[in-house]
Amino acid sequence: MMSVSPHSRRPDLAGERFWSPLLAVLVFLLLWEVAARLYANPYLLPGPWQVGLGLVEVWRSGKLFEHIAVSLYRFGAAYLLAVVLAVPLGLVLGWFTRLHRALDPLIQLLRPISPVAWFPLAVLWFKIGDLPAIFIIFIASFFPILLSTIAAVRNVESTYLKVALNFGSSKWSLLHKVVIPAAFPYIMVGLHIALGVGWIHLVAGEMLGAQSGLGYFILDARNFLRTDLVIVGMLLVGALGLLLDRLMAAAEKKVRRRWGIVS
Amino acid sequence: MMSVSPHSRRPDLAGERFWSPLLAVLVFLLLWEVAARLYANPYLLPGPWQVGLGLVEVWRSGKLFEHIAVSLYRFGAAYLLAVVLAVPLGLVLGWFTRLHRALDPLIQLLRPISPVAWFPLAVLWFKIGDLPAIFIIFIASFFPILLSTIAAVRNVESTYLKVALNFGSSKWSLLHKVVIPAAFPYIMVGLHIALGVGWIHLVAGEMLGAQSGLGYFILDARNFLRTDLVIVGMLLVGALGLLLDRLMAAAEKKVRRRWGIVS
Amino acid sequence: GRRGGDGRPRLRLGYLPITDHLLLLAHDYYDFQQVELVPVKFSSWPEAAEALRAGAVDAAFLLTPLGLALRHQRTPVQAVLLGHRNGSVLTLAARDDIDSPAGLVGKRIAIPSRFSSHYLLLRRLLDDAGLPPEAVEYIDMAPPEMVQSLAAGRLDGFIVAEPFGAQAEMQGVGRVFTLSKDIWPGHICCVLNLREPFLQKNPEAAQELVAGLIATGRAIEQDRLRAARQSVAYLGQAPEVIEFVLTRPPDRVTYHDLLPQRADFAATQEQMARVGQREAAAVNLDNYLEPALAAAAAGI
Amino acid sequence: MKIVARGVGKHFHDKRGQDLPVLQGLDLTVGGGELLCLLGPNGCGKTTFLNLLAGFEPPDEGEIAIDGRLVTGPSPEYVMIMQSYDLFPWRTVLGNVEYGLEVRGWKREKRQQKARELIALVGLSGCEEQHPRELSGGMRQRVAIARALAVEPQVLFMDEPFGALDALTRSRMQQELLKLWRRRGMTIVFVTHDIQEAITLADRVAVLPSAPGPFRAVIQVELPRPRHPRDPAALPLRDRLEQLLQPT
Amino acid sequence: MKIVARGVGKHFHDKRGQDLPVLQGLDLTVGGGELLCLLGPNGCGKTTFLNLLAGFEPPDEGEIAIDGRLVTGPSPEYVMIMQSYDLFPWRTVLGNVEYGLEVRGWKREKRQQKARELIALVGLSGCEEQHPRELSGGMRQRVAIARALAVEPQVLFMDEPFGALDALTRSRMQQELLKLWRRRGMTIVFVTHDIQEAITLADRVAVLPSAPGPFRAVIQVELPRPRHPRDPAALPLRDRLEQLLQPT
Ligand SMILES: Nc1ncnc2c1ncn2[C@@H]1O[C@H](COP(=O)(O)OP(=O)(O)OP(=O)(O)O)[C@@H](O)[C@H]1O
Ligand SMILES: Nc1ncnc2c1ncn2[C@@H]1O[C@H](COP(=O)(O)OP(=O)(O)OP(=O)(O)O)[C@@H](O)[C@H]1O
Ligand SMILES: [Mg+2]
Ligand SMILES: [Mg+2]
Repeated sequence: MMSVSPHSRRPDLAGERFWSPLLAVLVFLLLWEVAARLYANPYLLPGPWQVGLGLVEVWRSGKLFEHIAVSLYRFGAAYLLAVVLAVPLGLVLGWFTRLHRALDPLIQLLRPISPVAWFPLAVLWFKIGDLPAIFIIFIASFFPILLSTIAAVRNVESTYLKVALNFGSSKWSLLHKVVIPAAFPYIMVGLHIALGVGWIHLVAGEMLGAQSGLGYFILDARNFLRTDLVIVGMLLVGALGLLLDRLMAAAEKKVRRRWGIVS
Repeated sequence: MMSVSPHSRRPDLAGERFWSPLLAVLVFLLLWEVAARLYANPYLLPGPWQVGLGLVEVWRSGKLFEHIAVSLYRFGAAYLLAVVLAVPLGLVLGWFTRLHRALDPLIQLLRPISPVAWFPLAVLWFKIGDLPAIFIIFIASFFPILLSTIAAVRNVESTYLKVALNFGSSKWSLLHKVVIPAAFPYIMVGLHIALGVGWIHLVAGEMLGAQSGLGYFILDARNFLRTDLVIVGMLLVGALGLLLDRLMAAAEKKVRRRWGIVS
Repeated sequence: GRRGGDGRPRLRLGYLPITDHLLLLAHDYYDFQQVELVPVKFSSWPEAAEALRAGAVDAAFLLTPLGLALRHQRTPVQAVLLGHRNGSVLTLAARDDIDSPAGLVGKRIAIPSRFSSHYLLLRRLLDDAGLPPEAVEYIDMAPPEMVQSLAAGRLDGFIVAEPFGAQAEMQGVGRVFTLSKDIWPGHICCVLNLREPFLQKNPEAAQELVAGLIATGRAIEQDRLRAARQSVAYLGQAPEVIEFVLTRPPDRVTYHDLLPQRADFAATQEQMARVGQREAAAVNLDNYLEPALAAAAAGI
Repeated sequence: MKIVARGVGKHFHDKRGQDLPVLQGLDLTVGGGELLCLLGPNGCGKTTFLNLLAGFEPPDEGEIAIDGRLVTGPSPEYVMIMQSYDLFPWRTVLGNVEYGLEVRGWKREKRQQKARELIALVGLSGCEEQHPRELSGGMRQRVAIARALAVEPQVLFMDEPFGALDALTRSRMQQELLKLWRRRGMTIVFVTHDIQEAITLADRVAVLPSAPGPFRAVIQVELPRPRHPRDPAALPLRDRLEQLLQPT
Repeated sequence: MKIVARGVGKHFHDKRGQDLPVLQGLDLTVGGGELLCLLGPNGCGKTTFLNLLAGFEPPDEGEIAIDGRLVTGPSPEYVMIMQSYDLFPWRTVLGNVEYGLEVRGWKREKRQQKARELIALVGLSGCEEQHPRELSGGMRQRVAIARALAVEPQVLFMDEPFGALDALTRSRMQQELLKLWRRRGMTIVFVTHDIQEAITLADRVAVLPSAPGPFRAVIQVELPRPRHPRDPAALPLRDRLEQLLQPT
């Protein structure tokens, strides 16, 4: 329950932070193993046990860290680029309603374009390897950040703007002293969603001639029909996604606290 | 500029709603044509003119409407399913903090899994054709809606909850009379983002043995190296995405007005 | 294996829009009485293989290594017919003037995957030329992007199923370095894998399918131009491109001699083992190969 | 209903985690059907105290009982009118006033009739279909009052409820409140900064100290009702209260 | 600075698009350095009128000039203290009070010193590092006052600025306001519901009617300063104003 109703003076038990997620994960693994056994053929639906063996196999091959490092680098570069471009653009478009109205149809037209459809252009513009992957992930993260930043800015309470304008804020100071802090919690949600959406496109991005990375690893496993390794790849992607998400949440919390917004 | 500062009594000119977006699109087309001519080889980067010819070709083939109808059906089914499942789940998880804490790692683990990685399971469970496509699009839309609903609920001002509890609201009435309306604008942003993210996955979804649909059309064109037709497909996907977006925005506006929130 | 509307068993046949799978023209060329053939087009190999494994299609043309892998994974499939022989090309950028395998050293060559006939072919080419495997840089890439990458100068060459090589040639960005038939004469590539449950339940249907495909192969070879024209409905490629593949030279790809023979598969397995793919190479061919249908149809 | 607070204390924590005591050692009994006014300087903890009484927050020390039962959370029997009104922005005036009745499962027609009555009582007839953002500050405050009164609570906590009202409306609302109070026998705890208002309304006036500690005084108002704002008999009480509000 | 309003009118639109006139035909001149109090019943349009004067919204009829220049938007020369305080929740008390100076490009040290002075003036020393949500209602209101005074505006619009203050703080703030006003020669338009307060502060008192129309009266307060709340000489004025506030 949320903070308001019945009095809860319970200390924040370790159970909540640690044991209950663990339990949830274990229940999930159990259901999965049962489902896998029902299907009988471990190639059709490998269970967690078999996937574990697959992980050991990959681990032994020694290339795992290279894949992870390369993917993190590509994702990091793409995501940062998306943040650095989409947040300011979102602020501008959220702010200048008329400009937004002019550009919105174009944005909405480009936004739903699948990364697959970008492939021809990606190979045209970028050398094989890192760059097309970065481009594809960038495209995927860019639009959710842009949209939520625009929405966040447009939802800023107008009284805050009133006050700021009254004190003679310049446009610039208005933006970074009022609009950004006020919109912050919702921009954060967008960054959060984009983190997932961008990370999803790792696999697509690493289809364009990359010879390493988790996406390549998954594609390769798929080409070899090694569904267990595909799932190993998925889970690694998932686990790293989870890690990134937690880092993000920690950063968010810190800023929220400085902002005086208790979440 | 937003509504507050300098007095603007200007009537809402048709220019803003119609001409300026058109201008933006024209400028975009122009830049594209120029870029295409610079690359010279029309196989690599066909210009808008060539793409237009491609569109005419597809139109003449007579199958265009079937592709569009099939894709809209698949997308509609998947998106509605995602909304119907993710919004309630998001409300529940936003509300029951402890449950959320338990399940969050699992969600974050599953969230970044690429549709490509779901393929083996999608084929296993749903065979080929409509269902796996619906499943893939569903998965893609589900998580953004879920995440933004959770965030929206957690950001509901606690004073509203206080008031409602004070009047003896049952949990259920609290939810649908207070939490949902208060969270609504931000849930809407999530629905909006998910619309785009889901629609992007049309192409991926239609990789699994679908024999029609815009995604299939794009993949097929890609296999024929008909980049012009790929772009025709992209633009059709984009245009329909734009249309869906506008319908969504209209619905949003209507509800917002009923909610007394002027946007 | 469900029944069609007219009581004939329905057979969903997975394929890709490449010339290697042109036998699918049987749907047009042959009047099936015992089986209702439903072609299902896929856009890449793994999807077709996964669909066959999950039983979402009853049969599929798959690369030899993929069929072996499915069998290794205890998927109940059998190889009942070859899809074709030969039919791939090592295409190099038109701007290069490499004329011997030695010139390939250090080049970036794209392959569809390490688990493909094309990789095996390329490795054989290097072997035969006395070059080490790492002489070239292998780039795993989806075939549609290969032509573009070659044109944009990101690749030096690629080896993949037709018509991608032909496309590069026709666009003037690539040229034939060698046809696969010259690397490994008469090599096998795509194989028709049929699910055993279907075969057991509908032996007549399977027999007629194989007969129809063999007859179609003959018909294609008799009139390659007609086949190119008719292919549009199934492959969707421009007929000029298919015509190019089928006629320059005519034996670039062949559709006769399709009996799945042990020696061909064993040779492929041997090559797989040599490049380190031991698991699929270990499949027992006695159970996997089912040449009886093709033999019966050809009257052997 | 009788309200009993025994040894109540509350502290907040600042960002460095340090304890900030706000209330300490408060003992108070409000009799059933009594109207008690709570006075005290800004920041002395009046709102905090009401929050404890209404069950929005638990006290850190001591305990609070209403009608003999320990308060452990909010209840529709004791309704609070908050200092910041907190109307639901997505509901019209009518919708806001209806809210409490809706929650109790009243039929649409019946609850709308009742809501209209209360809207009339606070002088807002004609504004039923407006949304809060279309109202002036004083009008919003009156909507919040109507919303609370609509459910006819047994106990009413009012946090500076008339602070934004104009003089005339204020005195009319005071009279209406007294009428309702007498008719329904409610128990009311009423926070105000207006000594005059406390004297006009209260059975007793409790004064909170500026620094955490027990009530500075709880004074019986002996004047007969109806009371007049400029009644000279009230002057000594007024002076007394003014003095009690001086910092020690 | 002199404020001139000529024939000012304003209407809102309800959801059906119908015209709701709120202000009509208002003429008013506030002399440079004058302190004018604005009285009127709830919902008569006081806040709306201040919004027009401060340039937050354009009038639908008539025009407003300050210091001879037409008002076309907000300006840091005329600062408004809003009825709803509107502190920035993401800034501390110090940060909020600093804001206006920051915008003007003051150096950190200088502006913090100034901000601390004003925080002391409104009696909130020690709360510098708290965030608005940690403050009581009256404390928030005082932060808003400090924030506005910090920039030493030439014109000050105050919308019920002392409404949530306790009696003592209120009269202290009134005195401080008068001191500052005299020292700086500001022009002040001050909205209040407290007739007493209007009499204590104002050079002139303007009374808005409850239905849209011209001012019911603009009355000169002839009493010498310092004025005392219970000064019997103020009684006739008080009665007069009370009468003007009765609905017609
Ligand atoms: N969430 C909080 N965190 C920290 N301190 C708080 C919090 N809420 C209130 N306080 C502090 O508690 C004290 C009492 O606040 P409260 O709102 O109860 O005062 P009040 O008597 O209602 O004042 P007012 O007359 O201004 O409404 C104040 O000093 C305030 O700063
Ligand atoms: N955005 C709006 N849309 C429609 N009507 C509005 C809007 N804002 C204010 N009004 C109406 O305008 C009138 C004047 O409002 P205003 O806030 O100026 O009153 P006020 O004199 O400040 O009252 P108070 O003393 O309660 O603060 C009210 O009747 C109100 O309902
Ligand atoms: Mg208070
Ligand atoms: Mg007002």
